[in-house]
Amino acid sequence: MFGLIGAWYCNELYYGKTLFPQGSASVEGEKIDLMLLITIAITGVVFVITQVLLFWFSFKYQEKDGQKAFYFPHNTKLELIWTTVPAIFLTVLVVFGLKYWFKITGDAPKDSIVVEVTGHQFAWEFRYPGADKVLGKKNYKLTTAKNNLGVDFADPASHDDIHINTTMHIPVGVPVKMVIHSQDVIHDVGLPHFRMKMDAVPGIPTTQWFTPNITTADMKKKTGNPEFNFEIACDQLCGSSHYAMRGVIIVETMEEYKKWLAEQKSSTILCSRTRPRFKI
Amino acid sequence: MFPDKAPVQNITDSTIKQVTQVLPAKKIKTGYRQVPVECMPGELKSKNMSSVATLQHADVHGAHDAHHEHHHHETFITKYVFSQDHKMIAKQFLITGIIWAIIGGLFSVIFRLQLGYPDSTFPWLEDLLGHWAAGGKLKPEFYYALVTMHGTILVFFVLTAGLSGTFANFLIPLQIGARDMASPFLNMLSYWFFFLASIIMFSSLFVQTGPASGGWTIYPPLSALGEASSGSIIGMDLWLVSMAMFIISSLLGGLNYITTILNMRTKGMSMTRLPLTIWALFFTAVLGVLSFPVLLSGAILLLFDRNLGTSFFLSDIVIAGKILPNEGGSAILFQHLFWFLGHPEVYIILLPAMGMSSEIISVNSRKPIFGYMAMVGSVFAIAILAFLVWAHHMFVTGLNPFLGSVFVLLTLLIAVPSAIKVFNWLTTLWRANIRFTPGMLFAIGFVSLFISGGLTGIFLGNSALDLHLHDTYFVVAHFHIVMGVASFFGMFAGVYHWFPKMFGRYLNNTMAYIHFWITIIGSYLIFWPMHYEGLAGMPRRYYDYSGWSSFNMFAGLNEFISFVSMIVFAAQLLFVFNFFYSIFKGRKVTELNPWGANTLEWTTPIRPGHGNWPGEIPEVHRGAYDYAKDGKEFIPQDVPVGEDESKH
Amino acid sequence: MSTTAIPTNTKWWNGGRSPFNASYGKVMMWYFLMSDAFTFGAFLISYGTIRFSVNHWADPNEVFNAFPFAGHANLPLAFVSLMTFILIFSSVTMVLAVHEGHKMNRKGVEKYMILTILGGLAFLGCQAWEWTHMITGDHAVLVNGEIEKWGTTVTKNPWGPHVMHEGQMVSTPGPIAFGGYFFGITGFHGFHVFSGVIINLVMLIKTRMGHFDQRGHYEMIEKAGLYWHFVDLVWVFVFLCFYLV
Amino acid sequence: MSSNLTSPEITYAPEHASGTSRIWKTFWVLSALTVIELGLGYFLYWKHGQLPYALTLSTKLLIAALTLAKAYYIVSIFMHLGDEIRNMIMTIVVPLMLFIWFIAAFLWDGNAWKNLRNTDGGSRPDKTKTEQHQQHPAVDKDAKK
Repeated sequence: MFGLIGAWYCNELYYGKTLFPQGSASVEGEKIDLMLLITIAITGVVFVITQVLLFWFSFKYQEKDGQKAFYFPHNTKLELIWTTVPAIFLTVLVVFGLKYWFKITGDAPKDSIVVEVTGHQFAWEFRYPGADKVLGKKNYKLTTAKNNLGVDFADPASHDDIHINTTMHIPVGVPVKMVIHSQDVIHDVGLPHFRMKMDAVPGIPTTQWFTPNITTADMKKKTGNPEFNFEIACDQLCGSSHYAMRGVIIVETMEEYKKWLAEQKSSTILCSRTRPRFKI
Repeated sequence: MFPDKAPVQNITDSTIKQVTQVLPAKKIKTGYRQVPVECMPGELKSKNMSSVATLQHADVHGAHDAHHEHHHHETFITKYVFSQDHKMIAKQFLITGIIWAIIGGLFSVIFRLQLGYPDSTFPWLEDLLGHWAAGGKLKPEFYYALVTMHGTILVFFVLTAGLSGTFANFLIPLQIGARDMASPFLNMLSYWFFFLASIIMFSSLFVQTGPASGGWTIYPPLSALGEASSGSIIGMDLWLVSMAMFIISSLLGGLNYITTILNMRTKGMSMTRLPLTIWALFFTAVLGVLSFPVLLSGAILLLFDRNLGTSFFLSDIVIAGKILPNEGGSAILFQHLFWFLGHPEVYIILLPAMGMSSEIISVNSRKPIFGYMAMVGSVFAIAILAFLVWAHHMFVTGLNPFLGSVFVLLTLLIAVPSAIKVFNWLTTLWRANIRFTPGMLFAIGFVSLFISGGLTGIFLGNSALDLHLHDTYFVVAHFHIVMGVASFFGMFAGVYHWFPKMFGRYLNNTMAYIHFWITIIGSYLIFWPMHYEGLAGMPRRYYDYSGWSSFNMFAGLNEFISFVSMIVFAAQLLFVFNFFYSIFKGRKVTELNPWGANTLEWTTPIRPGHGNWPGEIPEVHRGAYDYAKDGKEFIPQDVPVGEDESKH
Repeated sequence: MSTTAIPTNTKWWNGGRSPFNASYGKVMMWYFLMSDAFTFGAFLISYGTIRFSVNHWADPNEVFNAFPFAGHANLPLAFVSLMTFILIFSSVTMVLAVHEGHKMNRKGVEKYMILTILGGLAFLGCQAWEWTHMITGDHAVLVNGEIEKWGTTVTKNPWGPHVMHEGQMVSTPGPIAFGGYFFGITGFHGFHVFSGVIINLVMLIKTRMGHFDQRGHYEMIEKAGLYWHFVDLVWVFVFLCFYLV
Repeated sequence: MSSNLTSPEITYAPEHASGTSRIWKTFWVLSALTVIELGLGYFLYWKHGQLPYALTLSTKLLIAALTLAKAYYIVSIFMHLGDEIRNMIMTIVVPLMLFIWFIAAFLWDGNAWKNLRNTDGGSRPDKTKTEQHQQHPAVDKDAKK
């Protein structure tokens, strides 16, 4: 009983801080929120029933003089009931879960914007494909102090690519597809506001897409916090400064995004040598 | 009570010595040593050849004919140090486990200090940890080392070795009616390999560059490259070598447990009459024997990657400005290998607690466990499913979505046998006559925690939700409740329940009740709020959250959690005090069967000697849960079935 | 050994006896082998996984085509077939030793144990030669536009795809993981063969000293035999994974 | 109890076959299977690059099946598992079924990594599918220099 009151109190106190009241900042995240609520409802009911029964039985059937335990070794009907009922509820959850899972991990829509995200100890870098909409090839063996992503400038597609540190700009309402790389250890692009997450693995590119549905500016108004920013948190232990591996996402309107993109310089200018030499 | 109950006897080692010294009197020319019944001392004379055979069997394993004398002149060394008696080995595992638990718990208190009070300094930390806490503030490197060691120590050294090492060793021979383990010698080796692993792991705490700090899951490349983290230099090699020793220990133990349960049961102890504890320990051992080798393979490959320049787990890496030549390996492959062990491992931790709680709940409810066969079946189902679901720890590693969906399906299937178990426990309590011994309290606490932690597993097993919740505090809360605290509750229940059998004394009840209430309330206060942090997406394994606008609103909550964790830790020290105090000063046990339980261990003398039963091993005539049957309070397993006894 | 002597309606699981009619030692050996099968399984499955994750893999017929004293003759699969037959043959002698043990024939056990040990040593010798040959070999590889001479090691793999270079086909570097897995897995198998030889030597000595005659049975030989056959069994799969496909 | 039991848990003395003919028969079966495997291996070697993919794959699967047959003979006859009672056979064979999912899931994911690498996380078309010679990406880079 005390436990339940405690749980309810706790809920009052912290619900406000869980990001739920803010709503999800992505279209896909809203579905995850919905599923989360359904799961919480189902498990919540089970939780209350079983815990109440557990403590009630413990209280009611304490040892008393003259009380005799009831010999009740098994009952097939009862056992079948509580095998099938959970199985049915779980099937419902699995069906919902997998429907969203396939949608979210499926191919990104054709019109999505591609951004390459690269993690290394302990920062995030981003690369936009530029006007040709194709990312230039990379080869980690070409990495130098200046060309720190190891872009292969022999590939013409790389010449108009745009390379940005720490802060990623994306437009609202358009699917964004991230191609995720890591240069050293496993990192993880954690997007708590968008309800998304994907590991960055050295040697195996991964991918994740989502559709932001609210701009940073609107979110500042909604939360009443002028300092608000969407953050990228590294969610996979990656070394001593893991806790400080922070990236920022600025969601803006399409016009703002296009304007911002036009102001950025392409990678060729950033890199003085086009063919760095490297030996194995 | 029952007429054929053995009277309280003062039979201990001396009687056994007497018995066994007679055995080699006849020199055998061919075949296994056959001991004619005539040469047994009078009280042991028996027409029951099988139990005589099993009796001599026990010491045959320990020593051959020629070494027989040596075996039974026990010195301090052979009795307490290199003991081959399963009960002594169990106590060795338990005490080593308790020492590790104190160390591992202390680590968590230290890093909770950093999390709860990120802006404060604690000068005494510098005295304790030296340069790792210069100026009284923990360094991030050491914070991660503490987190890693906390996980490793508690998962492997406390809740695997300390839990199933203790209770499998102690209970298997006693409850199935065997003189000892199938191979007492390998059993002893199992403990000493564990001891060796402990020494190596402990020594890694003191190396210059610090112990392993890549998390207890030691994902490469972080754990493979010294450049990536100072904990991945010598500390990681020591971690891997220590784990290899640990795996050997757990294999030797597990093989012994399985063989003993299969081959050494006393007459009449069919598999369906085994106490649930034994079933749980049996499947625990099966899980260990089949999954630990896979971790061994992973650890060997990782050692090669670290020291020989191979590319099993490394590919396309630029680190500290250096381009590594490794290509074609896969960092995710290690995670597959790790979790092929790692997932069964959580059941290796949990199943013994389940088994012991079932047993204790039934004994103290004075009622048969509800649905014995369903309980066995669900443990079996859990054990099989445990092998099939490992990749649900890897939903966000770029796992193929279709492969992922199979894992979702298999994972959520586990909820069905778990639900069966929960409902069966509840029904066992229904219309019972419950005695609130400390063991019973902890067993009920186990059920409560198992429900709470199990339900959150449904969230995490569903891959779409895992996208949001993976690697957040939700996960931390989930597994701490369900496999950490719940297993600890099972372990405490077991210790409180079987302490009289282990040491012939009771633990102090007042201290036990204080221990219980602080621990259960404290555990909920620590881990319940963590779910909220997790729902907010707050990542685990962060040294400091103050720089994050998304997570810094939980600073007050973190302080609260840290504060409670210190209280709970103090309560555990109370238990440790109670434990060691009661070994020497506790109230003495004066009756053979203090809990009125049915299982065979209570038919031995109060302090059984080497060989467990001074006379012949009792024959078993019924299942372990005939409580409240036919108006009798309880009917021990060795009581023959009466003529007018009802079938059920 | 036939089991006709055993009544069919025995209640095997009722306790007081082994449900398998086998001693604890033999049961334990079987379960140990099962757990060891998972160690080897994990190695071989890792190897398969990595092989599935790259576009090109070394062609075994090209890598393993040498034979001792045959110079540069191209003899794919020949040497490894010899190794396979050596191991199968030593398995046969082992099972014959077990057979003699059942008949309590000490001389027979000794004879076949010696043959088994010789087979094991011959296999280890072959493996040593093969390793040396691979590590010290020099194969022309096109690296960064220049021809280099490489042996096969855990960090170098000269067995990549072929390209045309100055009018002739040359190899390019292949996936590095090949060497690691080859030396890792055959090495681990070789380690098992080696420990098997040691176990068999101990058994031979114990047989000579008459321990088993005193004990009245040769079950230890049977257990050592289980281990030895397991080593052969693993080789069957190593042979499949590295040399045949 | 008969006197030649090796251990007290054994309640019936196993009868041992007297002849060695079965052992030698197994030896010849194993040798024959190995020779067939080698033959198929040489078939793949001589026809290298000329066979359709499906035929190469099915030959390899056939070799794998032959290997399983060899394993069966070794375990069943040399290791005498076939002579043990059914209980024991089942406890050994059933856990090995775990290997099915173990192998399937691992290889499945390995293949998924290949696709991710070849398409750079799905951001470019997979060239290896159209090229005649499948090449390792690392080699691909080197060859171009």
